Amino acid sequence: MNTILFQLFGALATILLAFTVGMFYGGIRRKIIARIQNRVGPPIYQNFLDVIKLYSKETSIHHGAMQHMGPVFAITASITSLMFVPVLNGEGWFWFKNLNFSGDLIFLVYMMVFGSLGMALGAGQTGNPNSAIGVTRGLSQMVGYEIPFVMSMVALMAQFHTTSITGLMNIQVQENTWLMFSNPFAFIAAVLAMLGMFHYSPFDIVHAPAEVASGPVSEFGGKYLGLMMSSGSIFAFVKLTLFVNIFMGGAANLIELVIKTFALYLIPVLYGVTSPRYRTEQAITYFWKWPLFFGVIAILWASF
Amino acid sequence: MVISPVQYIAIPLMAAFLIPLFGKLNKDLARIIPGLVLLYLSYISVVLMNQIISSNTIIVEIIAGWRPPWGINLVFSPLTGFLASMFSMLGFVIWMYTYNFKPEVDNAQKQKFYVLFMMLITGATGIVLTGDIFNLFVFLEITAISAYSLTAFYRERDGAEAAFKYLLIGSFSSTLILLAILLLYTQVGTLNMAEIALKMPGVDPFMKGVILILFFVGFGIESELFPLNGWSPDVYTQAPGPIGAIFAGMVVKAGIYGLVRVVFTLFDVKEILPLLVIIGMITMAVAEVIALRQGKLKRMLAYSSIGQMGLVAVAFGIGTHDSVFAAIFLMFNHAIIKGMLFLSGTYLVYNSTEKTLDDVDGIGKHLPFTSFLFALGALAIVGMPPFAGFWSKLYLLMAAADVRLMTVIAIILVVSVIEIVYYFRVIHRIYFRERISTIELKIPSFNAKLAMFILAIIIVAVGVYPDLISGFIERATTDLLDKQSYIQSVLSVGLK
Amino acid sequence: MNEFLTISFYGTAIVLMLIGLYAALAKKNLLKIVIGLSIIDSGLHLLFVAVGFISNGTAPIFSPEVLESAQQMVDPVPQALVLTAIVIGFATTAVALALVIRLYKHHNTAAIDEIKNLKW
Amino acid sequence: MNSLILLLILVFGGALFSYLLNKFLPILRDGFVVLLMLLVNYVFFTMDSSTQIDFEMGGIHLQWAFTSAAFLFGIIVSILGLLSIIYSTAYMKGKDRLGYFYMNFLFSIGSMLGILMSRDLISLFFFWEIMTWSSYFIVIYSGKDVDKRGLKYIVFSAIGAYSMLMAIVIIYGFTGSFLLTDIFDSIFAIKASYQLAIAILLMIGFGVKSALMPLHVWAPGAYSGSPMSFTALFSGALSKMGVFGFALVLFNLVSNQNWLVNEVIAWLAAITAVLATFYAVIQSDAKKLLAYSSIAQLGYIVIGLASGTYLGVMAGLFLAVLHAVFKGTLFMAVGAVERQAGTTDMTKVSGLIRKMPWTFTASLISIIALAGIPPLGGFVGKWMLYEALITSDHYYLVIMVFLSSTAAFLYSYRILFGLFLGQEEPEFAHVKEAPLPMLIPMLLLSGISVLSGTFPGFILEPIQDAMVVFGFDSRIPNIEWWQLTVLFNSWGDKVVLQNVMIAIMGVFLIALAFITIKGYRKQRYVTTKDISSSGEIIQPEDNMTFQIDFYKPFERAIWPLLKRRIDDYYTDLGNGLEALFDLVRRIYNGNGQFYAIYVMAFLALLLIAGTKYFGF
Repeated sequence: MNTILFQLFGALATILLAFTVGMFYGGIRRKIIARIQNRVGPPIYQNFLDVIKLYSKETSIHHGAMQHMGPVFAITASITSLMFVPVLNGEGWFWFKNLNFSGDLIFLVYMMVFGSLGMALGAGQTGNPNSAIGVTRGLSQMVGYEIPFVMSMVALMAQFHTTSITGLMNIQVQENTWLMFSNPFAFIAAVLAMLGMFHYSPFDIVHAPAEVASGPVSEFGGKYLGLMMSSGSIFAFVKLTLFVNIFMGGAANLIELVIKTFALYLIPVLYGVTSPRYRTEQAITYFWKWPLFFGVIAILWASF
Repeated sequence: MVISPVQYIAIPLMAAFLIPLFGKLNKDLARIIPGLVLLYLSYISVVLMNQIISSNTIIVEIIAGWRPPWGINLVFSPLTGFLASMFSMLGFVIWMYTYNFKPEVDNAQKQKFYVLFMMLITGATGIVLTGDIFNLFVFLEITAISAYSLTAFYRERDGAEAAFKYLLIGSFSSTLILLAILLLYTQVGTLNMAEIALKMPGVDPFMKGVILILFFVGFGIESELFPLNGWSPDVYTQAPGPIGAIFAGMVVKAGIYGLVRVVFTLFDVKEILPLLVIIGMITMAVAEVIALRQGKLKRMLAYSSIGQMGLVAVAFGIGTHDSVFAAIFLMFNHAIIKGMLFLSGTYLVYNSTEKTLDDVDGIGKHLPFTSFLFALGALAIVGMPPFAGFWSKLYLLMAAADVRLMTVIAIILVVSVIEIVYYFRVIHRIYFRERISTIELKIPSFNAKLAMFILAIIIVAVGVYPDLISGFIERATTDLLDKQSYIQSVLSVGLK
Repeated sequence: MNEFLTISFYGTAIVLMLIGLYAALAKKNLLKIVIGLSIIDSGLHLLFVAVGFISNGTAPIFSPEVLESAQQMVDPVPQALVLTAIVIGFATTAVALALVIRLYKHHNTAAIDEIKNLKW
Repeated sequence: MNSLILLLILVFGGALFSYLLNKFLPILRDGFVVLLMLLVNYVFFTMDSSTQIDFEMGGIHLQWAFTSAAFLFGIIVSILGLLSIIYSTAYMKGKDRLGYFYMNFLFSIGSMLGILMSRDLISLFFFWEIMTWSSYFIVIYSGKDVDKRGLKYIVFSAIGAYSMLMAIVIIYGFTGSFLLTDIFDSIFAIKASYQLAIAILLMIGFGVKSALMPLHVWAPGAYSGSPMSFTALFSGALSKMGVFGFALVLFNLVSNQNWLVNEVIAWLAAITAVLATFYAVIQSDAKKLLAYSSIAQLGYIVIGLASGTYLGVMAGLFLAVLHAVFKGTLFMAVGAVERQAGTTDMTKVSGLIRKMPWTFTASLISIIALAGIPPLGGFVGKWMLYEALITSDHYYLVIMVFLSSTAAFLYSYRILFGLFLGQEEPEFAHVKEAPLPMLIPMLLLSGISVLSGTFPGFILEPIQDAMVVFGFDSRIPNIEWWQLTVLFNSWGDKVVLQNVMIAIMGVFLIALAFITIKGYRKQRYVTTKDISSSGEIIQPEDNMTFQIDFYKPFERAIWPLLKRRIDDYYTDLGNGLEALFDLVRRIYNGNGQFYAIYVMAFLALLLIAGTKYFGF
């Protein structure tokens, strides 16, 4: 009984951490972009305000059960993924232990997809063509970036003969190295793939506000949008933590975690801030050129 | 009445000449007599087969009191007996089918038809049963002449053209065989097949080769081997439907029997066997390929028939016990299955003049029974289980694998794919196209249905339980390959 | 003399067969083809007789006088065969001619290369 | 009586009887076939596992036995058979030639059971051919474009079957036996070159049925063109016979000596999976989409088997079972849409979710299972497959599978969106939910999809038994591969499905409760025309459907891969052959004299050749 309670509280703590960090990162990003574009920009806690506002708004219409469940799927996916990602190294802090011995990297890769598909289904039922267009773009782009990403994952797994995240983290602790140095090509491929994962410019055709009215979420408002935003923030944290865990030696404490994740976060934020966005097929072919090449090299590196 | 193999020849021949006479008495009698004759022949087949199988002997019938090698003799052995029985029984089924076939044909014509029909059966059975090589030639000519005439039976078709082609090639066949017999006679001085076989080792190899080649080409024409088979597609197409069944079931079977008897018993020259395999393969490949591109139903069946004969030739050519077994099984299967295809196919294009495949579109709804049997026959002939054709093909492939003839297996199977394609195409047309042709359909009479149904039952029964027939075929195979016992039992007759 | 006779028998037979063959294979007219076939037959029949022929031989009838000189008897079998063969040849020719008539009525021509309704 | 024979007699006899019944008493037909299948299931599941029968037929020693492998695949056949028959009773209502349909349907079920029971190659081939023609007759049963579809199916089936037959007779030629047990003992004696030939021939034989590229071209047409009730069985069970053959004969028999064969097949299967998925993505007909998806899924299964590791084969077999379950459901669901809405063209039909909620639920579950998303069954199979491939060093194969699975999300979404989501068009306002006999099989099968995600042990248990038949002794690696809800790989990593399920369901239910309870009363349903569109008001007659060229950007990205289709090559080949055959026909030019010349030329040739080659 006690353990279950502990686990529940631990899970809640992790979610809170992820939510907060994710929200702040989002705010910081808005600020950075504003500065680059020579604007003042909103305060970095703006995202919190937005979410609170959204939750407090009343939602008066819906288009059916699937729309109702779409955001739920999204938040389920991000929180569940979070549960299976170790937040800190080793035994870490038991609050953040969660379920990370129950799943492995491949499970996580699939779990992360769950959310986008669920959200896409929700968006689908609204009947808004913009949503559907956004979804097709998002899914197509996903095929592009998942391949180099998985290649780098496979390279790591092959190199160290483990498929579990904790296994990879332990190796880094034991050998006192970061995997981004053990297999640099895998890291490059993964980071390039991450650019696509975040849907930031220039890969932001999915919810290009000017063309498709924010794409998938265009028909969502109020509590739905709030849930989606929360899910997005948690998900950003999940992705960053995962990368830190497997490439950058994990983190011994929260400060280290924040520093490392933030450093990593700057890459997708700053990459191509000023560049025009890629069309979907351009994005796909982008990912299937250099990232793919690095992926292949990474696997070769791993297998010899 | 004493039962003896000579009745196979005497009775139908006599019936052939008596039919016009009885026809004068009562016009139905001319139609009934052949049936009675064939029924009786089937009956004596059962009795005689039973006799030779149970006593494990061969019946050698001496004609006119001269014992072999001087007189003509008939040999009722497991092989010849099996074929003769098959001919009689198939003949009976086909008679049943012809009984009410084309009621509009006038009576005199019908009488002629049955006269020729009886002659054909006499000839084909005679070829198989005789133990004298010249006698074999005579029966071959009886068969051929009646076959020419039957091919041209319908005046309104192009029967005469087909018959003339058949006659032209057939004359070459008979000339070559006659020449071969003559040369053979100069070498061994006898016409009795057993004695020829006995004396054969002493013959000059050059002459032996020439004679064999003459026989090969002569009988090759009758058994539809490529490139000697120019006549056959036309003949199958133009002859009356049931006669097509007889050609497939008897005439060419008798031809290939002659070929095989000469090669295996008389000469026993193993060098010719690869030639038989090669020719068989070419025959099969060419025929099936053409059948694939045929737009006419009967012509397609004809080419398919040629292809099957090629397969039989391949099987004989491999020359092992197993392959000969497969060959005889194939002959049996082809006789009943192709027989049924011709019988049912005839009704599918009964009133059509062109007999194209378009005429069978959607006919399944209108002639369900006939269509069903045709489909069954098509499945059987391409070797689909659980029908008879499956086993013979399987045995052949097994025999070929035993002697490592992988190329042969490959070609047979490739050709089988082609076969499947064109037969299934017809089935598909029968059942799943809309009928657009306005040609009036002919519902088969009851006896025709019964005839087809009997064949279908045999096909399924043999397919589900091949042991039904494989015992006889096994005996026939042993009989064919055991030259010594053939010579001995023929020559020892009457020596007591 | 005897040899010459034998050779001339064989020679004639073979020449006849070749002539017939030529007619059957090269002539376009149906009748000529039938005649060619007949000539082949005749040649073959002659060959049969030639094979059985022994010069100065006697008829193959067993009688007391010839019993001791059975070697000198003409072989009776080919003669018997040739009789049968002639009958068969006759029948074939008859059928052939009947067919030619039918074909001529049907196609209004006797040229074999124009009678090609059935092909492929 | 031996229950094996009883089973076969039951099915085949029942098939004939159902035909006659349809002729004379059509009212009883539906009840009879359902009852018959229930009986078949009863006999099947009560059969003693040691049931075996040896007999001789036509001089060939045959053996049938109820092995654990037969049991595994038999589960698919009998249960899916029963459910699709139940489904048929409603789906086929009002169509003609039902006797014919049910007869061939039952023939295929019977022949599949026969294949599974066969312990010798002749019986295997015997039933294989019955399966081929009976399924062919259903493939051509209805639909448009039947000629081409049927022709493709039968040509490829025939090529496959005869390749198999050739391999069988070669094996027989060397070992002198058709019995699997004998062959396993003596196969090593065969020369290596012949072993390779056998492997290739068997690969073609089983590859055709399991739709391996480049032998797959029959599959899209055959799957999408048959009545959906049969396609459920066709794609679910019949194609698994190829998989069964691969597992039983090819990998077991030949390729354990020959790793190259395994590699080649695995790569072919991987290419199949990727390309078929891409084709599925660009389809606009739901049936075609599922057909291509089936091909891709069969690719995964074959990859698993070809990996040759314990985990890989287990993954393959698990996916085989699962694929039958979810693809069966999906074909049934699409069939339901076809029957209720009249079309499965996704550019026409849309927004059926509110009309057919249960069909949608079944489809949703099956799609999640298909996409391999946790916590449903598909994930279990995918996980095992990936782990097996990674731990056995097939890294690039993993990438191929991943590419295919990721692209599979695209069509997974497409089919749900295309049929059920999106704009609710007024022309489909009349559509009603499918009748119960169609719903029950779908929902039962979806239930299996759900359960197998958390408790795969129930399916892995018979698989483990069956693997002994396929040449894997479970005790030898001495590694625990699974518990009821836990999976392991050979590096000792694991996934605890129970925890996954608890986490997902926990979060899902809490979030759902939250979002539902919050402001529930004040929310109301609005139609899909009532959407934001930059301030313009959309009228009911405005067409806001986005369905045409759904994945155009993706299509443009992968276009170089799809430009030239294998189909085209086959078409060219076919046309070339036809032209050649027509040339051959010219031999018979109709002039009798020519034929006579052929004869004399042949004679002359033989006489000349005779002196040269035959030695006289």
